[in-house]
Amino acid sequence: MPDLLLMENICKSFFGIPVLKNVSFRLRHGEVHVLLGENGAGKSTLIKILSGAYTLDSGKIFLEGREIDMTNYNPQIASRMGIATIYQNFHLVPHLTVAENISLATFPVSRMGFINWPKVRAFAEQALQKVQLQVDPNTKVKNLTMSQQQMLEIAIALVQKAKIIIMDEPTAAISRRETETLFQIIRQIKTQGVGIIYISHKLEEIREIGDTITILRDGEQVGTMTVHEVNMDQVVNLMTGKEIRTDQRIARNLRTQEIFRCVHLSAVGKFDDVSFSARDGEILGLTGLVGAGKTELARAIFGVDHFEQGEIFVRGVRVHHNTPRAMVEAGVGYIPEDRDTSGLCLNRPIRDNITIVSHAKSRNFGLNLRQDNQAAQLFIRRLQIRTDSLERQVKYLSGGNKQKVILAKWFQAQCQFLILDEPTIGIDVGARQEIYRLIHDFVRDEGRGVLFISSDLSEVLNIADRILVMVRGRITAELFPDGLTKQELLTYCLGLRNSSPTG
Amino acid sequence: MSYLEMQGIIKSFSGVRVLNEVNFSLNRGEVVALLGQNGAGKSTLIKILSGYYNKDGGKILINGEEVHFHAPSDSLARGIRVIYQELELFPELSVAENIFMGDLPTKRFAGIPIRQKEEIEHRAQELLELLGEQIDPAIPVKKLSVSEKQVVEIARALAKKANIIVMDEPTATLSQKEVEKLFGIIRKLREQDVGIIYITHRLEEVFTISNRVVVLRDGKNAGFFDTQDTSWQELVQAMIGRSLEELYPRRTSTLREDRIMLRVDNLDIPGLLEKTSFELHEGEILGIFGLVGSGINELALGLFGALPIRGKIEMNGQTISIHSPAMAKNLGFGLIPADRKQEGIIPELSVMHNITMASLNNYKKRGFLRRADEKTCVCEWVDKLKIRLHSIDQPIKSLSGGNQQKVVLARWLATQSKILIASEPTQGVDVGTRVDIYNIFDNLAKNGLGIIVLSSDLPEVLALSDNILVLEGGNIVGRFTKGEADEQTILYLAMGGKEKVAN
Amino acid sequence: MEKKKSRIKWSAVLGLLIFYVVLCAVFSILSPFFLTLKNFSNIASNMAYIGIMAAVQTPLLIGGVMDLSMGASAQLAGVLVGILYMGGWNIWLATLFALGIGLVVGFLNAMSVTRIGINAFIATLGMLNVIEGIALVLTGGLTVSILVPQFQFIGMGSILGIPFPIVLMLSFFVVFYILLTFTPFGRTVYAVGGNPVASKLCGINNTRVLTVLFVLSGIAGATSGILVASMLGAAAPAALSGTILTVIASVILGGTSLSGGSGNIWGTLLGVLILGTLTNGLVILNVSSFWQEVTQGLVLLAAVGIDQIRQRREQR
Amino acid sequence: MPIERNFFKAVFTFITRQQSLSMLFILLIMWVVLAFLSPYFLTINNIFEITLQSAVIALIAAGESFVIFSGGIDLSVGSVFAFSAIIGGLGLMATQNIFVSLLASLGGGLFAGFCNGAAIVKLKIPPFVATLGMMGIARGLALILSRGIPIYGLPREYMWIGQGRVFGIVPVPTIIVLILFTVMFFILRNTRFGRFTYALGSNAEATRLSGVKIPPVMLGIYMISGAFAAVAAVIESARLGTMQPASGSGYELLAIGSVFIGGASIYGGEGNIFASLIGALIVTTIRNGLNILGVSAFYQYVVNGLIIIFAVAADQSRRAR
Repeated sequence: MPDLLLMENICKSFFGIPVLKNVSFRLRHGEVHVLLGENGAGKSTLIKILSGAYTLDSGKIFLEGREIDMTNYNPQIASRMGIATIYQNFHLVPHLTVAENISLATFPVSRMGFINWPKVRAFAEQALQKVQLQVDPNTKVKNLTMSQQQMLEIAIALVQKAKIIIMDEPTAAISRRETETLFQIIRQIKTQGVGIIYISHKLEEIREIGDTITILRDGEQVGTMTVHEVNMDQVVNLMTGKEIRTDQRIARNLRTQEIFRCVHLSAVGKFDDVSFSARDGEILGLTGLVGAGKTELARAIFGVDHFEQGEIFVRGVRVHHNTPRAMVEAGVGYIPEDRDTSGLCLNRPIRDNITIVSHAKSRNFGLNLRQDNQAAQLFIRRLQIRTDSLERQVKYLSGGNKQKVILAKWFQAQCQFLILDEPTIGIDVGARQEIYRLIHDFVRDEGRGVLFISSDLSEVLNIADRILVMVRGRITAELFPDGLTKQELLTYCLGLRNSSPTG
Repeated sequence: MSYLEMQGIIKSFSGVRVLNEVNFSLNRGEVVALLGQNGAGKSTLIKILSGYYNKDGGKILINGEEVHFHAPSDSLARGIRVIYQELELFPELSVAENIFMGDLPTKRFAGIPIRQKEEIEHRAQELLELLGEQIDPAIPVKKLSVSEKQVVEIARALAKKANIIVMDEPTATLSQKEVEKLFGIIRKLREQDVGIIYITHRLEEVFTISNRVVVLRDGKNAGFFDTQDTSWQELVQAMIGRSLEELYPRRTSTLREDRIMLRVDNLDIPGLLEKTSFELHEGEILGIFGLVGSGINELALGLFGALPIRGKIEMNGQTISIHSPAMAKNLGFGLIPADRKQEGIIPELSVMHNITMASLNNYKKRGFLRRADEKTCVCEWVDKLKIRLHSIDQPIKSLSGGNQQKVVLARWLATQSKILIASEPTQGVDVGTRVDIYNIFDNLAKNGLGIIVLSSDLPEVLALSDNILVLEGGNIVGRFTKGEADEQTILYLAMGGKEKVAN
Repeated sequence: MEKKKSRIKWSAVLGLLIFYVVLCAVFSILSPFFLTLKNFSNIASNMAYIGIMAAVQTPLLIGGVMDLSMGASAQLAGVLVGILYMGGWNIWLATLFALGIGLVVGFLNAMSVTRIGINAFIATLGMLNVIEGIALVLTGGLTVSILVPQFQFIGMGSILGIPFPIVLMLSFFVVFYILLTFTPFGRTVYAVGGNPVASKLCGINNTRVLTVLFVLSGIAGATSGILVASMLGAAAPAALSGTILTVIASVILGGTSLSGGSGNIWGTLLGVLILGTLTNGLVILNVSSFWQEVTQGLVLLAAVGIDQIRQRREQR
Repeated sequence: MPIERNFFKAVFTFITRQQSLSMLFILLIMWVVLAFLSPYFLTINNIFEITLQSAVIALIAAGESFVIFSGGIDLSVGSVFAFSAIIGGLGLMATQNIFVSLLASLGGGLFAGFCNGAAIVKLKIPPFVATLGMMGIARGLALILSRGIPIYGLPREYMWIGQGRVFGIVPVPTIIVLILFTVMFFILRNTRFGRFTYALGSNAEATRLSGVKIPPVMLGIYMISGAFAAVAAVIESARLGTMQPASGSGYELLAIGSVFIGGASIYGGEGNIFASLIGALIVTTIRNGLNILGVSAFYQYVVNGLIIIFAVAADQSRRAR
């Protein structure tokens, strides 16, 4: 008997950035296959390809041994072929009844063209029984609890004769007890030969319900194993990738051309005689204790505050006016430490925030709303900003997504040198990884560089190609992260040691 | 017997000992580096040596003979010369005039007769040549570079027949090349049989130039070393009192098992926190660890009445209800909020007003504030917590982050809080102050306060707490006593893992 | 550092004082009638009702809020006294009632700001319309005369030779100075304006502080309305509608920040006096009264503009 | 029946989701109620009368909308209104040419707006204070230039702007309002200037750090505000046949009230210019309705005030949800 589903060598990139690299995935009948990975690892992209929301670049998909023709593949075809997706936010019509929702796709119609209500009802009862959901088919869906709605979705999938059910974090919104019920159902539908792709972060659940695990990291498949043969410790390691640091450094392609240079910058009481240069393709780390003058330096470079002496060159051309405006025109971007107070227009739509820099640079009077929308859409997808609409006001986004919007705004304006001041402060661990990845992707393109400012020593050690240490307003050391320990770096930050900085 | 001997020097400011039986010695022709963190007492020691401060106890011997310095002039007369960071030169006068400033007869002060001028210029030239410097003694000092000014200061010291020269961070404003030149001069001075006390932060310099090292810490001697026989690790350990691996202080207090101060039973904050229960004993530091977004912040705010809570709270055996911060305050709670800028300080107001903001009623008499009482109390706390400031009337926004945090801490100590809730107490605080805060916590616990530290800094929680709770997704997922907690398990739980990691 | 900071605070008041002295000097050179005790007591008496309102507006602005309805409360209070007296009430009872209404207005403002959470500017803007309307409705838009000798004392009488309006105004300033500087309440006002979240987490009851301020503001508004009614012997329903902007202008002129958290009540007094003296001096010089508005506007702009430039320079 | 309740609830949530919609709803309810109360209200003539009466406030509110969307406030519009009327009047007296007069009015408004903008951008004076100062200056200048005497004797062509009717029924001011609001709507929505106006109101620092040149935007905003005050002044002068130096006092509060009734946020960054039009219509309808019902016109202040408070309170509670 052929496998229920086989996805082979799936590749997918968005705008030249690969998000899935040769991923293969196999699902057997009656198997719960867990898809694991940090945010941005490519899980959802893989799922969306399977459900027809995205097209793939290359690779093959076989359903029960038959290759699916991917040229015209779309969500309708996917659902007709028996691939059902149960998303975190349910795709139910809240104002309709349970029965109506169940029959929504295939409303049974009498010969006269009227809806056959008894049949709808019978159909519904049959479906509800499959998931042992005891609700009145005439209740409105919006009156159901979260878990009931979820069960209902599963029921709908089952009556539509789904062979594969994809569950995207199904337990995120329901209580522990409801989770138990869900697991019971899952076990039951497994016996009917349905394959389940289960996405979750909760290792505990995976133990309980999963049969097989596939782990994705940075779009690559880093392991597939059965649940009882793995050690959860190992899973965590694979997911977070302890080697992520070396990965990043190997992947990066340092070019020799200088992209940014500042010479003898001084501002009384803030920093003194700061000179450094950054190369094309480089992530230049700047660290130091709180109060060492890092933020002041960044603000002065970008022209937010004034400095008394010194010169700034971008790609060898001196920037004469020390204002944010001039820096933006020269291709420099700045992401301030306090996102909400100086990085974002909180009650403006995401779209306006993403496109503001390119509008600032443009000289037209009017603007083309459609182009704006397209540009915003592109970056929302590319940076995987989690939002339901590009009109959503930024204040409703999470910290990580807000930071992505700021990144998007500079990416969109094709900024070449980006100054990031504590870009991951107040951002949770998962989103942090995504931000690192985005920064990493940014410098991969020719002609771009990053100044990464952070007080978090391990962060700097992980991401930077070269580290400048600032102590009381002066750059006292230039270090390379290879072989450097956190302790050593700390001694530099405390000003206990210094090494001669570059001019 | 050395040329200069300082024995058992004691100095207190408003009851706080800043120097505690410090010994120091110096021979002629020797460079002794005086090393210590900010606030270790270096500058106080120097100011006693130079006669600016009177010592409270101890002896100063020069050439075996006890001396008493009542004013700077006494010290100068003994050939002790201090070269401060801010140079004390007269910019309009010539180099030669500056060098011989004190020796110029007063009548020549306004217009110097030409022959005299030539004479002093000649003598100045000789002195400068002795130091290997080419500076025209006739030009005004304001035309010199910083390092040249320093040379003039040194020449002035030599002209005064100084036997001991104290250099207070002489390289702070110099470039690498100028530093080398300075070292050359210091070597020459050594040949002239001058004893040099060299104050610095930089270990590299210590190894280059000094013969011996004296380390101060918290106003006490922390070590005497011969430069040849020591390593920088050893010096660092002496300076910060612990090896770099453990920046955290050892707890000296223990909780009292029998005295439960606070019992929290099934605390709920709808949507944010579920069924949280714990106990706090007298003298206990309870650490609550959680990642960003785990609910630690909300727990802190909820306990302090700033978020609506449900559940039972008992304090000293009596059931209490907390509906507002004002109520919490009256019950003896104090809160150090996580977001210092937004929730902690009132930026425009003075340090004093910020400290007394929560305890205004303590200084009230017939409805009016007794500002003298207020001031006394503030000064007391400023000294006790070693808050570094110029004046208690200075606006709090001009302090460093660490000192601002101490002010917030002082605010609650001034209200005589019994239970201190500290949310991320060391976020954005520099290393030195961090250690101070830990020590303060330890001291408070010793005095019977109950302290709840909610933090996302795991080493901090591990080092500080008697008991540790782990919070994840609004639930307590782990409880540990000090001994049984290990970093890996806690982190694993905090990230949503459910079972103990193997190994 | 610390010295520099306190210098900034005082230099604002000092600058105003110097400006005021220069202003007086110029006017006394230009006109012999200006520099007389009588004239100065005139200036102060005429500005007394503005001063009273400004004295309370200052802590409001320090507390981070603003009361635009003050002038309207004044108007309503004057009208109420007149109408009630005509309706046969005892004049003092009527006065007391008017003060009570001021209190109620203040309380309503406080409720909509603290309980509903409406921005103070809008809440009091709405209230301004409401009470102005009520005053117009009550009188039908006509002026009510109140000619009662003992009532006239408030506006015309004097204590120890000092006109009563001046006494009243100065006592407001002194009381609020003491309140702001020497009482816990005053301290909390600065905290609430400086950082409301932090002050709440200090255990300060922000709602109560603002409520007290608004109630005081309503009472002060009513007081100055009664004062004006007594001075004129009549109350007109639209007489005081524009005064609120003069009040706010004099507070800002005195160096109180619009963003809350800092301010000085003596600066406000100087601001009131400067605006009053300017008007008086121009009248004495026979300059068209039309110029008064222009000069007042220019003085306000100049004062705040110079202050801004100075602050920016200090920051460098 | 539960279904019906649900239906109303759904409609209610839909309407209350957007303040501008709920205000439109309130306006319609007002009209319906007034139509029941008085047979005169819902006549074509009276409806046009309302649009005519609201034109002046609506235009000032349009300019004020720009300022409030950008996070500022313009208290000077009432005085600038009188100032530009008088400038126009003087121009007319001097040349007897209507176009010169119109240009003079517009120039006066633009100039006042420019001064406001310059004071805010260059001297960094907060908008509240800058326009408070301008309020006194513009009023004083209007009085000085006219010597306090109203200007009479406008030519019939000029009066047509305020009194004329297209097709014999649609008042000219109504048409002007519709055209200008549409233009401004597109400027806010489809130009960089409009985008920056909102961005400035939402977060000026972030906007500056995005490389936007703030001074020209700021100047533009306040000049638009001044220009609209001038246009409103022309229409009122033309309607009344006179230019008065004391006119327009208190209009700033009516206009600001209209914008807030329309649902703009006091902190800037949000708002719809047509919502301000609805706000102005509500304010005018109250006055017109009270007139028709024979109630003292003074009540309109009370109702106005209450509407401002309730509109913002409703907005507040919605945001809190």
